[in-house]
Amino acid sequence: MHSVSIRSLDLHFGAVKVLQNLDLDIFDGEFLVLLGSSGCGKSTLLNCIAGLLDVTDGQIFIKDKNVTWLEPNERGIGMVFQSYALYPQMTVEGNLSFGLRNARMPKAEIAKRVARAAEILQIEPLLKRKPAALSGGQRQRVAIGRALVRDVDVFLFDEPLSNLDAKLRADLRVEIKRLHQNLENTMIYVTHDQVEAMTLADRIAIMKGGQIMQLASPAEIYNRPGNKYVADFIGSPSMNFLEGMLDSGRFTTSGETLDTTAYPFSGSTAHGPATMGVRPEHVATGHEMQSLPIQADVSVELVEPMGSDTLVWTQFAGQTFRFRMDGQAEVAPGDTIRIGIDPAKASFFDQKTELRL
Amino acid sequence: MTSTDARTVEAGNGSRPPNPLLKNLSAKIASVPMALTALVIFLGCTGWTVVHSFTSSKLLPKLDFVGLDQYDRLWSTRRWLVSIENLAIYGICSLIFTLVIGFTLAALLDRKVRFESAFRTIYLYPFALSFIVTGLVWQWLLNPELGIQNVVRSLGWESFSFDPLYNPDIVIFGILIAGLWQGTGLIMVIMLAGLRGIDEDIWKAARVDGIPVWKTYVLVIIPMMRPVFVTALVLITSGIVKIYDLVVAQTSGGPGIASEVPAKYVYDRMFSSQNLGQGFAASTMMLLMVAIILIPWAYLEFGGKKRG
Amino acid sequence: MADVTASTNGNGIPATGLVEGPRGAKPKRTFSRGNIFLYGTLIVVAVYYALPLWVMVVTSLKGMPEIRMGNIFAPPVEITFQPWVKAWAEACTGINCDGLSRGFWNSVRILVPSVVLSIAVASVNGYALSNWKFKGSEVFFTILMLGAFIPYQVMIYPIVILLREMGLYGTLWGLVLVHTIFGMPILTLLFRNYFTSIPMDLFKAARVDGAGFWGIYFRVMVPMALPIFVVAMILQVTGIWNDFLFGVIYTKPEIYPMTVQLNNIVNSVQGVKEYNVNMAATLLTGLVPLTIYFVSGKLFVRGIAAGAVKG
Amino acid sequence: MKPITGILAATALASGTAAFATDLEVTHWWTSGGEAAAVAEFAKAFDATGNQWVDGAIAGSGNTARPIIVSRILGGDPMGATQLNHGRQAEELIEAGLMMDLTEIAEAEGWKDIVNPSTLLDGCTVDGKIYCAPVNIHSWQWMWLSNKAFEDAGVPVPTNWTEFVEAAPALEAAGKIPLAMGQQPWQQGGAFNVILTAVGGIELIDKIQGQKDMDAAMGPEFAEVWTAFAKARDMAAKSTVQDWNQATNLVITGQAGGQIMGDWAQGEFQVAEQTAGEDYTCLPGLGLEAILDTGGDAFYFPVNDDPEITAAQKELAALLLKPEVQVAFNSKKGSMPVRGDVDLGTVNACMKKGLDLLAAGNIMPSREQVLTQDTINEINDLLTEFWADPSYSPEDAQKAYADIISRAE
Repeated sequence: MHSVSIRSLDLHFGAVKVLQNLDLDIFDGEFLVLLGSSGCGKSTLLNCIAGLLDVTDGQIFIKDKNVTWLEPNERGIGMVFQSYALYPQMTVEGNLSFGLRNARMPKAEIAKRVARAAEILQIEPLLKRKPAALSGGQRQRVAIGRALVRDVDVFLFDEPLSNLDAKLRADLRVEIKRLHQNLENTMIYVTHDQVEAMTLADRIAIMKGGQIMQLASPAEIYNRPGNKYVADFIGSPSMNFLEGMLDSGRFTTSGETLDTTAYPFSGSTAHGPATMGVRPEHVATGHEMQSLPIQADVSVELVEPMGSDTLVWTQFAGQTFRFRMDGQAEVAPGDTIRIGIDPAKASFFDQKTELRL
Repeated sequence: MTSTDARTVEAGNGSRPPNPLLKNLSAKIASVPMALTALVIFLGCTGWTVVHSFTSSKLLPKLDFVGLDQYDRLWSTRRWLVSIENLAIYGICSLIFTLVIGFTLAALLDRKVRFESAFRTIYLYPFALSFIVTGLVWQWLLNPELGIQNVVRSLGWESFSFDPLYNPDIVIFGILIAGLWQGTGLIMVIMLAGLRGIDEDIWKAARVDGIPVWKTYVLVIIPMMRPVFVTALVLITSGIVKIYDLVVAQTSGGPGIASEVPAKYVYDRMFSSQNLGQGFAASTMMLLMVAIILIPWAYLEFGGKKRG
Repeated sequence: MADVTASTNGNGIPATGLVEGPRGAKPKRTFSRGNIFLYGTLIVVAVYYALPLWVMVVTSLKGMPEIRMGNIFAPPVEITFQPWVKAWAEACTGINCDGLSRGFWNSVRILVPSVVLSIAVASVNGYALSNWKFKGSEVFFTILMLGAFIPYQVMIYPIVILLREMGLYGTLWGLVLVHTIFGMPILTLLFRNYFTSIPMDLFKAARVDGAGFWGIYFRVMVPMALPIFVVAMILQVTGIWNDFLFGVIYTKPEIYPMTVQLNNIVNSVQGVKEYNVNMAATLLTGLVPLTIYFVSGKLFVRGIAAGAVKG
Repeated sequence: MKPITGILAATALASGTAAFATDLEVTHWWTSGGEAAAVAEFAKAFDATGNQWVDGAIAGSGNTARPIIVSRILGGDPMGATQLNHGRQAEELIEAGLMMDLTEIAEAEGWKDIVNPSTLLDGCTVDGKIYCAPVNIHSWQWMWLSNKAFEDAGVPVPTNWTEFVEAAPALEAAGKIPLAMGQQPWQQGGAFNVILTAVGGIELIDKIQGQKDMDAAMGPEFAEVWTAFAKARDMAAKSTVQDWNQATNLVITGQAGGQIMGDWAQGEFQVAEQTAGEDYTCLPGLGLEAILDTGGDAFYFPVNDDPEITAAQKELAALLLKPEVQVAFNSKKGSMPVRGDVDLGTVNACMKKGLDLLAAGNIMPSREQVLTQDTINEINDLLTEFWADPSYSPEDAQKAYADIISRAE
């Protein structure tokens, strides 16, 4: 059963087409992350679901009910914003109960719900305070609580952690995940941070130019990116790309010819110009390398030690190539290292369509 | 995915887009006063006046068109020409002096002086006073038998003469003195805010480079304050065209017609001479003047932004 | 002038009239040439600005004989409050000799509804323009902004006709309406800019919480905009109190505001000009805005500057 | 001023018992000392009828007050009655049907027979109907001289303009301002008309202003008038006061030799308790052309829907011309009554001169009757500019004047 369904959604701002013919089905209880760089339309899509933007064409269903033209509060959603959006002149309690008071809910019921939300989020001691007297993390909890008290099926998160510092962000991320596990309701979460996306999502929808590039589980997206954009977007440091020709199990790039027989091509045969993508962490050195079908000697140009591991910059087949080594490895510019690549873990894309081969 | 049709059926009012006219209905209702003001007053009344400036309306407005007759008469009337000349002199001087004095005072105050707030308070308080009050005060101060001239003479300098309000050649400067007294404080405050908004590092960089303070102001700070100057400029000019109360209180246009201004011409023709057509023609010319000042500015401001 | 910034004595203790913090190694004299020039200029200019107020105050406290004899800058030899009493309660416009007090109360009666109404309308406008844009709203706004630059003279007569048709001509409410209309461009801009600066998320959150147009305005926006309301209030109080043109055109003698009455009292002479009474009357008229200015200094500056600074 | 308020208050109490006590707002611009005292007479008489006079004095000259009055009538908020100079000022208002037709009352009261000169009523008549009630006759054609000033200067008090001009150097030598003049345009405008009448003669003024004869306007006779006015400008160079009564005050106190001003200036002399012939001397027509222009004030009654107010308006209109009211008002105002059959009692020497001229029929129409306010204002602007700028030559000014006349309606 679908919790949220979006049917051929279009949104235009004048001549600018922000969303184009977009379809998306979100399952009940699913945690879906909309991921993309700024301007890709992910927040716009979320705002459409919330009813904060009027769509140009298409339909939106929440719990099988067509809500395309309903007011935000009639849709059965709760929303958490990047800037917290707490009402500064109201206490935490006031903030939590504002929506319920607008809905003219009996006082007792309001009190019950506020108490429950405060308990879940452990913000009971803060109830009488004003937002100005709260820390960033506390404010975001209150903002989540505001969605919680509404007792709705769908939670919408609009980059809720972007304004927090790195440590808090990691903490709150875990909390949101725990919340999802406990509440089991549908959550749609917009972010540009791939770590958040990978850690939280059941499925990730990667967006670009108002369209969904790939909708899949985090593992699938990481391991089998559907196109070059997704491959480039996911992973840090990002994937190495080698331009070349693919011809009957061989990939030729700048004089090097690589054996690709181990790669599971989706089509029967793949010929023609292609791009090979290799994640820096999938490049092996040392004895692991020896069993791999592709091997080469590269000269180290630059070393970036990052503690847990070290990023090494080299040239491979005349193109910039990075790979990851153990943090304890001792390498210096000028060293020559022999590397190995497993074609099974690599990705191949058609140079023209940029789709996965 | 399974049964879109069924969904549509049970969806109810959410599936149909509301009438676009009724959308944001409260907002539209709430905007009625604004819309009425914009359309009826600013567009309607202005258009009405412009149309009637081509008629021979006397005491009562009537649509008896006489072409450009009113404008002919307007531009052959001494008093109007004097008014325009006065406005030009007052305008240019007021613009230059207000900017220079305003900026200089702001720059001086920005040198981290002691009692800054006391100085600022003194410089700005005249702005709280109306033009009527300003005009009356300066009428007395510039009165030769009572004011500054009298005081200086009583100190022994018998030949001292300072009676701008009684000399047709310089009366407009007498009004300028009062106008500057009233208005420079505001420009100073705006300039001061502009100066405070400039990054301290600019000053540090200039000092490291060994640029003298005055040169830093001229070459670095003033160019950086362009938006502030534009604001000040628009503010001063729109005030200049409206000048009326000050003249009424200070000189009533005298001596003779030496300190008449366009706004007063309009008022007198409309209400005292009972020649509405003439008043409308004069006010239409005022509108044209504003447009001449405003259009290049708007072009620079907004045309520039689009390019950028 | 460079001397002025780097003025501190060697041990880092700020010298008289100087800045704190070490700025240079070289000790500076307190009365450096630059300093004398700086403070000299500031004080001379301050005298120019302060003098008229001083003259008004001292003259209003003198008797007529003293004014005729002495110089206008000298403090009164014998202080008398009679001119103030006369200006307030006895000065004549025509055969009505109840002084400025009538004008004062008229001004108050004009001021209160004008300020309330103009701010109410403009704040709703600003709110609608920043959060509830609809087709055409920007067009209205643009016209409104252009309207701020149209000389009043162009519109005064047609407004006479409009007010007549509405039966409001010569009434207090007619003038209130005029003040509301002409205060609208700047106030709307002020509020629009302020409401635009409030994060859009807050507005969205309130909508998700089920608040409508008025609900969000009254329960979310207004409480957040209190500072800007104060600023707008200062702007309007000073502006309306000091108005002369509209007061003279759209009202009749019984409800003339104080500025118009002041001009009448001062410029209609019966016998000798009583300068002390006139000065007292002038001061009385300036008292309300001056009080606001001296009491709420910073906010006043903000208000005036906000009215000045465009979007 | 206090007593007036007192009277008003007292009558307000008294009128509480009257059957039809209607408040009637009356606007006027009589605000100087003598004028205000005269208005109080109207108020007293009207209040005695059981109605109540609500005073709507508007400070300043007619030029300030008139727009307010007119725009209130146009603005749909008419007063009960209002002062206006009869003449062309109200023409359009009457044509627009905004003024009450007083013909009925005029006939009942027999105004046609009693109003003298009858031209006064002509000024109120449009299409055979009477729309205003003239209340007094005011003439601009006066010059007021300070006997003390001439005594101080050691010259005899002049008997006409020519002598006055000759005496000017002596006055100046004695530290006096020969001619007092306020700085408001209407004062120069009025004074010029007086000089035009006196120096140019009655025919010239009729040709120029009445017939708009361009030859006369450009002719040598008119040039002489301008020379005389330029002379007046020189004599008044040191007079820097603004208001007419301040200028009159200069004459009263002997600081100035004389002033060209309408007969309302007489009120100021009375307030200052000066005696005509003893302390001051008056010269009608500048002693050259003994004639009076019969301008003056009239009351108009804007149309009102309220029948009670209409009744009160009619009552007031009739009252204004009653003999006793005319006497009381005009004595205080220093103006002449509009009916020849009343006796002001002991009138001073100046008033006597005026009444004699009136009785002899030496009269001419006032500027307000001949020219529109628009033209008058334009002329005033020209004259005040000429007055304030000594370098403005009489020749140029004559041309500018002729120009305005050529455009006048």
